[in-house]
Amino acid sequence: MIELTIISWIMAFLVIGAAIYAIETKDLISAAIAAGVASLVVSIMFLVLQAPDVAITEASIGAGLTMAIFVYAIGRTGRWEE
Amino acid sequence: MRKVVAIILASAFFAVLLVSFSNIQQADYGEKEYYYQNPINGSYANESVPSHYISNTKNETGAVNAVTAIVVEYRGFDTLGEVTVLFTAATGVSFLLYKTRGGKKRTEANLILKEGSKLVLPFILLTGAYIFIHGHLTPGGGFPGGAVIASGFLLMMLSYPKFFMKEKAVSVTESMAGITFAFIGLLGLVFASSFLQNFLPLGDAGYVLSAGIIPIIYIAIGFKVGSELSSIADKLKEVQK
Amino acid sequence: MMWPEYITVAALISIGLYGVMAKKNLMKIFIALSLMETGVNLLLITIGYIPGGTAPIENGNFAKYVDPLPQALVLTAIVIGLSVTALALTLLIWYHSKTGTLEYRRGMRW
Amino acid sequence: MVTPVLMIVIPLLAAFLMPLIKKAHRYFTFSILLLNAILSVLLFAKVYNDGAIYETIAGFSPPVGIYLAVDNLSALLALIINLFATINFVTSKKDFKFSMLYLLAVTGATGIVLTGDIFNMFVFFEITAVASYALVASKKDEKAVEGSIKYMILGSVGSSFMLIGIAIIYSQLKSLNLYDIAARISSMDPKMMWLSFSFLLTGIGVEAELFPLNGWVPDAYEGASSNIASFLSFGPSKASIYAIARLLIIFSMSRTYELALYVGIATLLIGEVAAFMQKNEKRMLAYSSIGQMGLILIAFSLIKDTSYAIPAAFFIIVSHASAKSSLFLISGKKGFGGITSKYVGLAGVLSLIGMPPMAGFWGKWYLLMGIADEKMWAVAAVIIFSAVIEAIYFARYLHKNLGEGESEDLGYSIPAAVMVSVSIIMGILPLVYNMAGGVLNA
Repeated sequence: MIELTIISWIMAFLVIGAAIYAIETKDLISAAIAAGVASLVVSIMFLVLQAPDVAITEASIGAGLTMAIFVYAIGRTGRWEE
Repeated sequence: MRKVVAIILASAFFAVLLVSFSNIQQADYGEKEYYYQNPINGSYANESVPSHYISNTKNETGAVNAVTAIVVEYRGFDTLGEVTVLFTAATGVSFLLYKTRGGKKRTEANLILKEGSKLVLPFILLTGAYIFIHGHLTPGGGFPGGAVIASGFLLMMLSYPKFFMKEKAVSVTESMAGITFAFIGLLGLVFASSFLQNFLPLGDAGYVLSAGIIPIIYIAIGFKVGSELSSIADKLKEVQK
Repeated sequence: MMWPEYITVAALISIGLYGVMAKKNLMKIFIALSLMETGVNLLLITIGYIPGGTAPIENGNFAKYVDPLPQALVLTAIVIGLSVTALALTLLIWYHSKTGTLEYRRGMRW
Repeated sequence: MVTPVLMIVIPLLAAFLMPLIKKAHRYFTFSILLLNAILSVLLFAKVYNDGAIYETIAGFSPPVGIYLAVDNLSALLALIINLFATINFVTSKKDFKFSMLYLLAVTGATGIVLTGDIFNMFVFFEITAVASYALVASKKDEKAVEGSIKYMILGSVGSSFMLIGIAIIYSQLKSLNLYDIAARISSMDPKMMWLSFSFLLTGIGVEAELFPLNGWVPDAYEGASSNIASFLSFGPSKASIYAIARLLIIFSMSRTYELALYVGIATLLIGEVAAFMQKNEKRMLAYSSIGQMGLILIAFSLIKDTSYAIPAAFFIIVSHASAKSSLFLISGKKGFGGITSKYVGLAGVLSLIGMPPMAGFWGKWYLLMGIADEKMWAVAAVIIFSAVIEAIYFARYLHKNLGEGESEDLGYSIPAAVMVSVSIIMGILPLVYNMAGGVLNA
């Protein structure tokens, strides 16, 4: 079980790091992609937590489509903060 | 100044959340303290809500996947509401972005991407359909299936800048799927005793043609979600002025 | 105790809240909100997890299953989150095409 | 056969059908709303005679499945929401997508009032909220979109908080049914109970315009077109304050009632003082709405102490829903130009201040009676103080508008007159009822 715990910690730090990067970067496209990465890693966490239905949904809707529409919208507005 | 206050507040919130989560026990849901009380007649049951789902899914709904059984049968009303939220959002998006479509030029994608996506599209659509048809047997179901279908169209939008969803076809699909869902619910009210109740034979659990109304509803949801997500992506795509 | 998951949840929610409070760019605020929603979804799934349980799909041999109800709730919550995000982005595109900016102006504060 | 689920499913089905029958959409929507109002009258009659209705959905007994729980007050609120929605819809002039969104928003508000399951309530909250965001922005100018974005940011934070509250309750009780939760809430760790209550109050408080979560209110009301501002003041806000009342009954601790009382007093004072300082008319009406929501919350927070609380809350809800919505409806034009809008303005203001032949009078009367029973003189002083402020700024409002104004738009002022008449009828009925020797108990 110790391997799984280590993997969980690694994923937790990945998610938190991606989230902080998404908030702090000035480039909105990278921010959207970082948020998508956080979402994707969370979907792997769902898989580890024995929720395959949710993992599939989160990976396709939460990470994929949300990121896509964010990128579209940023393309239509402006890429840089401030 | 604003940032400092925000950091302090957010860290305080972080601490509160952690302290409260440390009180949550990862307890087995079958324990006695979770036994529910029937709100209509006030009698106590000798099981908790989740253990009812685990032990009765197969013989009450005919589905193998308990999550699907909950999403479509036990809490089907939530799902109807959820589909409605997505429908509302899709309506709102097309209502507000009605006149912004125009012809801003974009660079054409290269040949391999164009031909490749044409080749791949049917397989993506087929995969999506497979996912939502087998929702009661395997992980998946209407929502991811619909999202896969939408991602197929998204690929087409990426490789062909002039590719647009046919607005009429999309809106007819989403309306028909929504009507199917609500209408099957009403049939439950007519043929059985309450809204969304199953009125079809359950069949043998484990086969595609089983579980009563679950596959029908999931197919409707798949079509609805697929058409709505692709229309949202289509409307938000980069074309303006 | 499932510390990695709970810490992730708390961090995602408070980072999202920080973004909403501190950032001035509207697009950034909605990115923060979507992070917050992800955190809440993870919270629900973690609550339903039982150590040693398997996914709630009947597989013949009698085993301990994790709680299926939170998973059903999260399926609903994910789709709702996407709907709100889509509508929000529409409004932002609209706002940008009128004013040419996504930053708060004087009238947009509270 | 009247079953409450029809009041939710028929409008949903109609909204799904709308893209296929684009042409007659206004008549269609109107008739569906009217049908819903009639259904809610029948439902109220049935509940009044036979007691509360519990309708299971999908045929599974409640905590396992979802159910609708309808008692007197929720049937009445469903009636108020659907009746006013029907009258208000007459003023809509937009295309079929607007009708769809309007129908969906009304359905969501009805669902919040009728459902007996906390997660189902969340889903209906989202339906109303998403539809309202789009409706506020439907005027398609800068202010409207700005107000809608603000509403959306706070609303999304609120819905996340509500979901956290639900998750905490679920982790302790493994149940989502409101009555099951109420029955077993005492077995919950008090710390966790407080946490979940405060998360839920914060989440719903955004929609219910409570202090300090109401930053969106003035902007959204100012930006939205007048019939949508009117809709916001009788639809989502009333449904969500009722949801808070249900929460208070579930948690049922004296400390939670106290917290609600303080929040209510703060909301009342802040709203009325801000309305007093305001120059812009629509913003003034919006802040005054906040004040009235505080008043309703105060009434609900006394629910355990005094039997006057429910009638008081009911009459304030009726008075505010009819009077404020009609005032918003005629706020599109400057001044009260014609006789109809003069009538609307006068009657609406009288009802909001709480003058005798109006529903608002009975609301404040029962509220003060209840407070006097409990000897909470400080609260009574606050309410009277706020009523005085209210009277001053509404006098200013009337003085400014009763003179000459733009010629009125009868398409708006006649529905407004019908709405405000409800307040007068509800004001006279208890008078007749009391004279006949009946005692009012809701």
